[in-house]
Amino acid sequence: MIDRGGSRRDECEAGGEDAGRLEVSMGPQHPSTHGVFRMDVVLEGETVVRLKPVFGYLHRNHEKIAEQTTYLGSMPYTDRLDYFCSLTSNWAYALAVEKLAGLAVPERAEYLRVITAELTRLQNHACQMGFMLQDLGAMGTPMMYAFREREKILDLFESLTGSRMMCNYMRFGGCRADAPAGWIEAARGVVGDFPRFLDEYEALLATNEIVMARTQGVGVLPRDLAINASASGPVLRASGVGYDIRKTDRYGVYDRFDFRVPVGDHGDCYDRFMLRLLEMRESVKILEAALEQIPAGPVIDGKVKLRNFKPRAGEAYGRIEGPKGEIGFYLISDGSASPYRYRVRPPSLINLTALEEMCLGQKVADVVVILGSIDIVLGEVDR
Amino acid sequence: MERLASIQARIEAALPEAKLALAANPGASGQHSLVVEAAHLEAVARRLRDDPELQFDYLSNVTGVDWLDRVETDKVRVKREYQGEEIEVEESVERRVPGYLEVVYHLYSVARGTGPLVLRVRTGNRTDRVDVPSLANVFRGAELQEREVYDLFGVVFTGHPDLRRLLMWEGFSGHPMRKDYVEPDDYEYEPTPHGEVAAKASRRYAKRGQP
Amino acid sequence: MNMEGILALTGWGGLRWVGPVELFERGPVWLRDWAVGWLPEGAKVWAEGLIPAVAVLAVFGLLFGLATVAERKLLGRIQNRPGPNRVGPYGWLQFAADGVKMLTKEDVVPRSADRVLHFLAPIVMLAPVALSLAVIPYGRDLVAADPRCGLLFFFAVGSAAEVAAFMAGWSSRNKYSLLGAMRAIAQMISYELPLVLSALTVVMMAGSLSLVEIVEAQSGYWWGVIPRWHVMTPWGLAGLLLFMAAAAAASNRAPFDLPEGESEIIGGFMTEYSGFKYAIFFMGEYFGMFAVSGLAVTLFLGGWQAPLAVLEAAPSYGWFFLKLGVMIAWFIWVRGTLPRLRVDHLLNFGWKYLLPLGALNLLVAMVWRGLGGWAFPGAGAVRWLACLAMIGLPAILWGRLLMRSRGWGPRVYRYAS
Amino acid sequence: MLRRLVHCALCWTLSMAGVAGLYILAGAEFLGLAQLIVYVGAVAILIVFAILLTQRRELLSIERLTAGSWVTGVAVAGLVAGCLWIGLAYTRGLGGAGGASGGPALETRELGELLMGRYVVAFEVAGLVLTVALIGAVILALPFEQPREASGRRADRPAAGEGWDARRQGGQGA
Repeated sequence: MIDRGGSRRDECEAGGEDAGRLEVSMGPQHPSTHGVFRMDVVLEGETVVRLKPVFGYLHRNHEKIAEQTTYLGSMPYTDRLDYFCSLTSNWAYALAVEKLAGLAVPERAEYLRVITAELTRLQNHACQMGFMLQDLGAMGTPMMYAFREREKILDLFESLTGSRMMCNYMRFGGCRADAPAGWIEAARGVVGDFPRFLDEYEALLATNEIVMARTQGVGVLPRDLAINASASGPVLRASGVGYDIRKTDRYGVYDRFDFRVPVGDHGDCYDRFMLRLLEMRESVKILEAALEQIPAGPVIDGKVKLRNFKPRAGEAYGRIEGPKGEIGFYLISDGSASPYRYRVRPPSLINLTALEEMCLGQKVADVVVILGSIDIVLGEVDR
Repeated sequence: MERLASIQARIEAALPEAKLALAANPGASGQHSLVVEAAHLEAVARRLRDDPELQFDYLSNVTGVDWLDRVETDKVRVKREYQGEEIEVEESVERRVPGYLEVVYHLYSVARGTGPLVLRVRTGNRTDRVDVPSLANVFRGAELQEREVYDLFGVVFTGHPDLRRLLMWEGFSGHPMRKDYVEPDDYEYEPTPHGEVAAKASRRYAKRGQP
Repeated sequence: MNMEGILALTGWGGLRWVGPVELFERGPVWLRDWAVGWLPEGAKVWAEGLIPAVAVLAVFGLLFGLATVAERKLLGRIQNRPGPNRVGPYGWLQFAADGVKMLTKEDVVPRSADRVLHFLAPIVMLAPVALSLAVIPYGRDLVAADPRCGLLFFFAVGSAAEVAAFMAGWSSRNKYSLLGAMRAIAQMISYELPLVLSALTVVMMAGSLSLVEIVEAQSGYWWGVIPRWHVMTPWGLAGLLLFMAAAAAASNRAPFDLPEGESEIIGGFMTEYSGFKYAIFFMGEYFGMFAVSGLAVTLFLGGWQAPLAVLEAAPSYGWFFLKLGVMIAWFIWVRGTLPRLRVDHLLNFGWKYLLPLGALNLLVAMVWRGLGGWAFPGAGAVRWLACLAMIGLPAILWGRLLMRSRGWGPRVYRYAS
Repeated sequence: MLRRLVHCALCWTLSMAGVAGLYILAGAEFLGLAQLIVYVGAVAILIVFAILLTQRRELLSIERLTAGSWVTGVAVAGLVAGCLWIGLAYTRGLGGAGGASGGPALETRELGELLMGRYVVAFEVAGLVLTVALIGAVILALPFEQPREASGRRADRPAAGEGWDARRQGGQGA
């Protein structure tokens, strides 16, 4: 378009770049790409006219590794997909295997799964909001507030699973261990305190003029495109689609809880930001009910032989509503001890499909905000 | 299965030339699938999306599966002459079943809350007839996932707007998720400027009188 | 030390008995005169210029170190963490460790950089800022230079910072640097205007461009208790707020730190700087913050004047630095609180909001002076409130209107059925 | 010699700062500082910007000077220096009379009163002319053509809110 010929050298000699266009490679060592992620951005002035995401810097072929190990062997690897939400990844994988092998889960384990998944959602959303504010240039303060809350939840995870981030807690047909004594009460305390943090966050940020100016009308993802581009999770719901797998699939025991699905009408960064806040409020409601109702009983089906686990031939796709969106596992079994095909449906990657549409015509400073509002973890994007 | 059959009937009624086949899933999940011929894939997908009764508007998951060439042994009874007399013996005959690459689509309906509908399409073989029409023009969500399948399995999606490798780097040869892929001893090795840098450094050290 | 005072050196080596109040107040001047008195006649004129320069640089150099630690500690408190607490007592010597680290780091210059400009840019950044510290009166008779156009001098030398930012960004041959330089220039040019305009109000009311005279114009008290600082008038209050907003932008401080914008363009024009040069940029930025804070104190907060008559016993420079500290704390607080603006918001804010309000503030100041003749009971309060409404209401309404015209505002969310 | 135009512009800035210094030494403090603000701060940056944003690449580097241009340059420089020297040498009281130490330096206040009193018409007309020039420059700088694709979406992709598929399929889908 404004290609005026001339060699690269001339351009350098002329001092600086083509005045019309500037090609900037954002990443992989950029402070706001949330990991080793690159975007080839073409700018006119500061306006983005082209953006190509480049993936694969963290690729380790997780799927190939899983196809070479046993079913149980890849459970710890799922922790490393989205290292912020290891428990939901665990659950999605366990759910797919349970579908594949036709296993039932004891009720207490279902409750524990709901509790850990919603706690994961709380800490993921809180951190996402903190990171997004960090991308907006808020000097770490919102992030530190979010991390303060996350610490409490990670402490809970630690006492339940023995690990803070790589929890590796779910098993096929249940959970690895029952909650230690006093854990439910501790969780109740954390959940009870959480709304205060949400109120504080909302009061400080939701009506902040700079936050509104920076996020409203920025990175709009229209409803049609959101569905068509397979966006999921808060990104999809911010675009006005009230689609929540917890409601449609009714997996686990989610049908026993009364919660609502907030929906945004604009599909911009502010909607995605606020939606996470509202979702956290609903999660708190689920958690309060689940911690109240949790029954006694075993946490794992004793008949499942985890050591030499060989489901019969067949295939299954299991998905759950992870904090970042629909995380699914597609498994094909050929009757042996390791899956013939193991596929992760990574919400972080697929939510990036429409990244270019969201960024075109915006300023370069908005790109990092849009990326932050999508909420990606590169461990999952690149697998 | 019944629901899938009715979907099949509905699509075949709308698109008479497209022949769908049911593929049963022997496992416990009960997720059976429809096998579509590659030539009609795009039309079928469009129909699935736009049909007011079906409205499978959400392509959740696209993935590839590599089915290797199989050798199946059939037992046949043949008559053989043995020591002058003709007897009937049982013999196993090896039959080579050609392998293929398969692309699996998981469709959901956001409008109706139904799903998953599993759609499968198969390539002609694993070597030269590996092209499948792209669904990126029907479902934008297929864009990155098809690139991934192309990258890791080598399925060529015709009509894809930007078919490049997704996860592996440009210039990488081979498709790592294929079952017969042999890993190189060292992924990391590639010609780097390191040799040049080292040579430069050694020149400099030589000047300073060091080895 | 007896109660009447102590033997002190006054003037050119003379000795006399003075009280402690006078000693602290006049001490720095006497010290200078005493030191100058030892020198031969030809060197005296040089020494009289150099001693204050060295003193200013030393004081602000130390303040720079302390301010970096204070900033980190205060940000830490804002963010629920302790901040630096290892080096020295309560971490207050952290700046020394940082300084040693900075100065011993490798100085990396990109291969394709324009070496000369790359080298000069930090100097061009720091030198004018340090110059602008010369005209600020730190205490009674405690000013390095008092030109007749002190305020103009301040802004004139400050304009070199734009050139420095451009030099740094262009010479680094880095796209992020270039973007940062463009942003820096656009921002500095846009915000110089509101900055000057809000200072102009003071000039108009004080009737002088000399900062010393501006401070003297603010001496005295209303009813003996309320200091006659400019900030105590409606136009002064509005002027201070406008000035601080523009000053934050002019000194690249949050939320206007776009030229550095570390989450967007890495480090802006400083991306390719390391080691000593980076330290100098950093120092220039802090000196700029001190300079505009000092100017704000001088213009609006009464400079070195004490807030109450009884407190005038404390040395005047003490009051100045106390107020300066408050200003710096304000900058740090804002930095810890607000997200960053976007470049087009920034320019809109400068041109569409600060500039009209600055012009309006001039008008308000005129009205204030015009209403000075009122003599009925309660006239002071009516005058005060009328002027405040004249600037305050447009500020609020215009801000609301600008926000609404973009469709920005709180939202209500629905829930899926 | 300096072949990069940016260097030249920066040198020009430097010489303007030098002129400002001369003004100040000559006692015209206000004029000197105004010179610094206007030329060093604003105009220099505008020039540098104009260079950066100019679409004509050939302007950006200057050909190496030939012998002829050297001669011309030196001659012009000498001429200017000579004129200055003659002017200075025949001015009475060079070396102190006009300096900051004394002499009839114009006070800032008087300058302002003159500009707003006796010469107010000229001052305002100059201001008006400059404003007109500014508006003219803005009009000239406005793009003539339709806004390029920079203004928003990629040409082959639909704008926000439109059906994604409809545009891409030429209207047959959705």
